[in-house]
Amino acid sequence: MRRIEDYGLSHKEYQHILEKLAREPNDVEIAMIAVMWSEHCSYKHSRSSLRRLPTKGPRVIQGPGENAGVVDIGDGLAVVFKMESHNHPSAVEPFHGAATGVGGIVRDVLAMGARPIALLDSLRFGDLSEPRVKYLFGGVVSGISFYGNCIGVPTVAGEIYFHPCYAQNPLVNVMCVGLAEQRHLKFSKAVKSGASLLLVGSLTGRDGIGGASFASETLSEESENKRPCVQIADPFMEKLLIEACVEAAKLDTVLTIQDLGAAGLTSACSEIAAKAHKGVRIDLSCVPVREKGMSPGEILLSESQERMLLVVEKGKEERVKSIFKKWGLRATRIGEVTDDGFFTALYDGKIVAQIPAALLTEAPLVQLDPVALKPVNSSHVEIPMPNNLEEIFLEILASPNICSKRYVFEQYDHMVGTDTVLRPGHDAAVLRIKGTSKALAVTADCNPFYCSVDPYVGAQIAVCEAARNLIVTGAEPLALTDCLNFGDPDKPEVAYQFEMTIDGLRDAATALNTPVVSGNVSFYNETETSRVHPTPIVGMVGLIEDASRICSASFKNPGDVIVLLGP
Amino acid sequence: MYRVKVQILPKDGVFDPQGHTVKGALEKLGFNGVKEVRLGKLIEILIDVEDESQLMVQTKAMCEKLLANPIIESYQLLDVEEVP
Amino acid sequence: MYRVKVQILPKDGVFDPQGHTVKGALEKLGFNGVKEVRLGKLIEILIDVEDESQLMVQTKAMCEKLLANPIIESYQLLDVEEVP
Amino acid sequence: MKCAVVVFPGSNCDRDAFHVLKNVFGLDCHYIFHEDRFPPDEFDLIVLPGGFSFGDYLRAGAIARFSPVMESVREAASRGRFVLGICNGFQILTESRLLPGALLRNDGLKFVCRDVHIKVVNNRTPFTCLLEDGQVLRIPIAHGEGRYFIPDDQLREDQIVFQYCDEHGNVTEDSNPNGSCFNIAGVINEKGNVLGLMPHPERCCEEILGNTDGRKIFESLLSYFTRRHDHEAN
Ligand SMILES: Nc1ncnc2c1ncn2[C@@H]1O[C@H](COP(=O)(O)OP(=O)(O)O)[C@@H](O)[C@H]1O
Repeated sequence: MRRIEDYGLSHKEYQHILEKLAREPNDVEIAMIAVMWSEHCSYKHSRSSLRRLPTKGPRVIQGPGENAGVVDIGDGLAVVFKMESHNHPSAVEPFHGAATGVGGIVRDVLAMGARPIALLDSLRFGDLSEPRVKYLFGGVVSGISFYGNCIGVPTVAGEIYFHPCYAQNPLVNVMCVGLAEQRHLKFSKAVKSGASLLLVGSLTGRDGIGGASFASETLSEESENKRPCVQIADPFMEKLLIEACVEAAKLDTVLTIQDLGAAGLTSACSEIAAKAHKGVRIDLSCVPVREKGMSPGEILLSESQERMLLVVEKGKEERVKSIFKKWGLRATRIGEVTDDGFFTALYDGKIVAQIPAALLTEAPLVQLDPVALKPVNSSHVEIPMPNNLEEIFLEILASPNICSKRYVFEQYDHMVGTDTVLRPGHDAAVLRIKGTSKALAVTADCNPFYCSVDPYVGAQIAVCEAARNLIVTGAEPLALTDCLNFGDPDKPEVAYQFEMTIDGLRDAATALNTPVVSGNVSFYNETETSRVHPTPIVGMVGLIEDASRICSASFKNPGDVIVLLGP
Repeated sequence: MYRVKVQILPKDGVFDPQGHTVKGALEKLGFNGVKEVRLGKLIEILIDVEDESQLMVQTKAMCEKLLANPIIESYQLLDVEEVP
Repeated sequence: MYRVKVQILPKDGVFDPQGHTVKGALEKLGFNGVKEVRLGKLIEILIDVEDESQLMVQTKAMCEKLLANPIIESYQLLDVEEVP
Repeated sequence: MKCAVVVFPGSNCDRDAFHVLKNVFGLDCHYIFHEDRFPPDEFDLIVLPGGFSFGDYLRAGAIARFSPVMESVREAASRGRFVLGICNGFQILTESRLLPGALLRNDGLKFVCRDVHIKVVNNRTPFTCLLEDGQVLRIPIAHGEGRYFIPDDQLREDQIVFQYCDEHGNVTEDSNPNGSCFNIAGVINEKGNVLGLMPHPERCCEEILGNTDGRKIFESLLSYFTRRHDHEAN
């Protein structure tokens, strides 16, 4: 047997498992628990801090806790959105790493019963003059372009920032926005005992086994050898999944939808069960596999992309299956919801794992141990008046951080869907909503330089910048999602940056009345020699009630008065 | 001068959605015997080197440095032909 | 069962920007002898047919129907291997 | 004018084309799934929309060409119904040999999404009859494989309908976004009822999107159709 540490579990955690299980876990069970208790799946370092964020508001239909946040925009419609990172996979294989990142966040929005209508990407790289950085940058942008364009979801906005701290730790954060009729929204709580679990989409292969634990480690030479972790993106399959899921979500007999991301079936099934206070019983022999000879553990933990799990009322499977068949997709009944609270997996008629679902989803929390950093005195910086202003002006304009990002966003189809009223190049992108008079404004922002100087204020600035970018289009900011990118949380200074960032987000979001409805945390963005600046990307969505009054950024007429607002 | 052909294919175990889709299309067209299709690149290089051993060294280096992505692809020399 | 490899290359006269770019990149990396690079597809097919003549007929048909577009591409069988 | 928009697996501008035909022009519009067939005279206009049919795997349009619906499209085209292929639809039409030539990877090797200018070089087609020869339209493109290629002598000059140009109508190398030969952006079949073009007219038919140049192509077709219809009725 492998040792406990090989699974990334601490002895304390193992004791906890023994206590709850009242027996030794078998090999399959311990592997399942280990992956579910990885930072990536369990949020064990961040969960208690995240509770400080404001998550409620009159328009909030669903805050954090489901696949994506949901906000009421009137007319029986809801906007669904979330942001997620795919930093580690992109550092190893930038093209497919970034592409599969797009796929994952799209499926999160899809799982709520929404049609994905827009993507945003926030990217961080090192200095572009380094060949490796250039390779990562090129690969990530073409990966996003490849995937987003093919699935027909426009990539309408984003941001890019270059700084040496990201040289070995590029950040690839993608946000997806979806639109749903409220009556078609899907929530885990709707799950009933006896309902069937249908696995849909791609075949299950050996790819990506252990990806979640990989994302929960510091990058090293060894990561380069984590070959099986690299997954190949199949956007064509995803496009079919989108159409089939959007159609299936209209059926009341589809009780809930869950995407298969990190930790694959293990995570999807245990989350459905735990959130609904139910159990699940699945037969792994039914799972259609891509490779011969896959073990039960491999099937349970495979992170093969482009798969979803649907919970369907018992006896109503055929109608759902026919939708998937129409789109050329498999839909296989692999088990059912039970009353016993256990995650039970069978293979060849034998039980191979049986664990309380809640044990899988509730890893023991890890206490952060923050140590305050010495504040940077930024109030008295003397900046001498240069005498070559013109030169400096041109230099600033030419710097990769300031220059036009056309090179990037012209590789993204930002118009498909024919809703993009304000395209990339504006402060926020604006999408009209066909059949209504409304429009949505979306943006993603963060200035990591401010955050490195003062994480508390920097986080507030990110929220305010996002809100300003929405307001100038004529939108009312509704709510936000975030993706918090940090180093190793066991390092006291990182823990401090994280805690201060949460406080900053809390205070700004509260003040602006923009609750946090979803988000993602990415730790371990560091190597032995470098660590990223605290980088809390804020994605925000705003509502424009009257789409005929959208305001674009350009100057309109000669003679118009220019006013500078602000302190 | 030599003309050398290099094949680049997805590594064993790496999913190949293109190949998968092409297989489906061939089956629909009635090619029933098709068991698997894998899609990769073929790179034909015309190169001026002294001799075949130099050729091998250089081609290998090109594959490892640029032509193949070692994380997901494997490469193979297919064919060498001396040309005037 | 056979494993057959098909090469598909851009026809002469069809500009191959990818090959062109790869050549440039190889030169930048110091591979000075590179005179020309052409980039095409390699398709590896595992197929169950009775004998080699059947294999040839089928492979040719696959290429002409689907795998290659005769306006821009030429195809060639590269390699046949019988597998158990 | 009764219209159909074909939906292939991976089409992603099908809903956009449908929206324009139905909601902007108020036409009777239907979706046709790739596995379905239809009677040859059922529709007056059949649109093959943009997107990535079958993922654009192997070659753009190569697999979609064999969809059952394409037999009906071919039949309808041979009977003079209008067929409009936009972007991926254009690629499918060339792969099907309903239009001459082929579309290759952009010479810049990147996907390009932006507005371009195109010039009408043949206004004696049903799709351009309300436009002037030389008239410049601003229309978005969004493609990775739009480089039009045609072997010498395989295209009559009047089959070229649109050419990429600058905003003043000059056909220059700089205004060619993908390396197409002769800056070709759109071609028509010899009979004059099947048009393929890489730019997306359906993306610029509404004021709110800031550009209505695309309307002129649909309006031309409508007007041609109505005139022909009236003519036949008399
Ligand atoms: N990675 C990206 N993807 C899509 N759009 C981007 C990306 N980076 C920047 N943009 C777009 O380019 C424009 C300018 O971006 P940025 O330089 O960050 O502007 P600002 O600093 O004024 O917010 C914005 O409209 C933004 O949405």
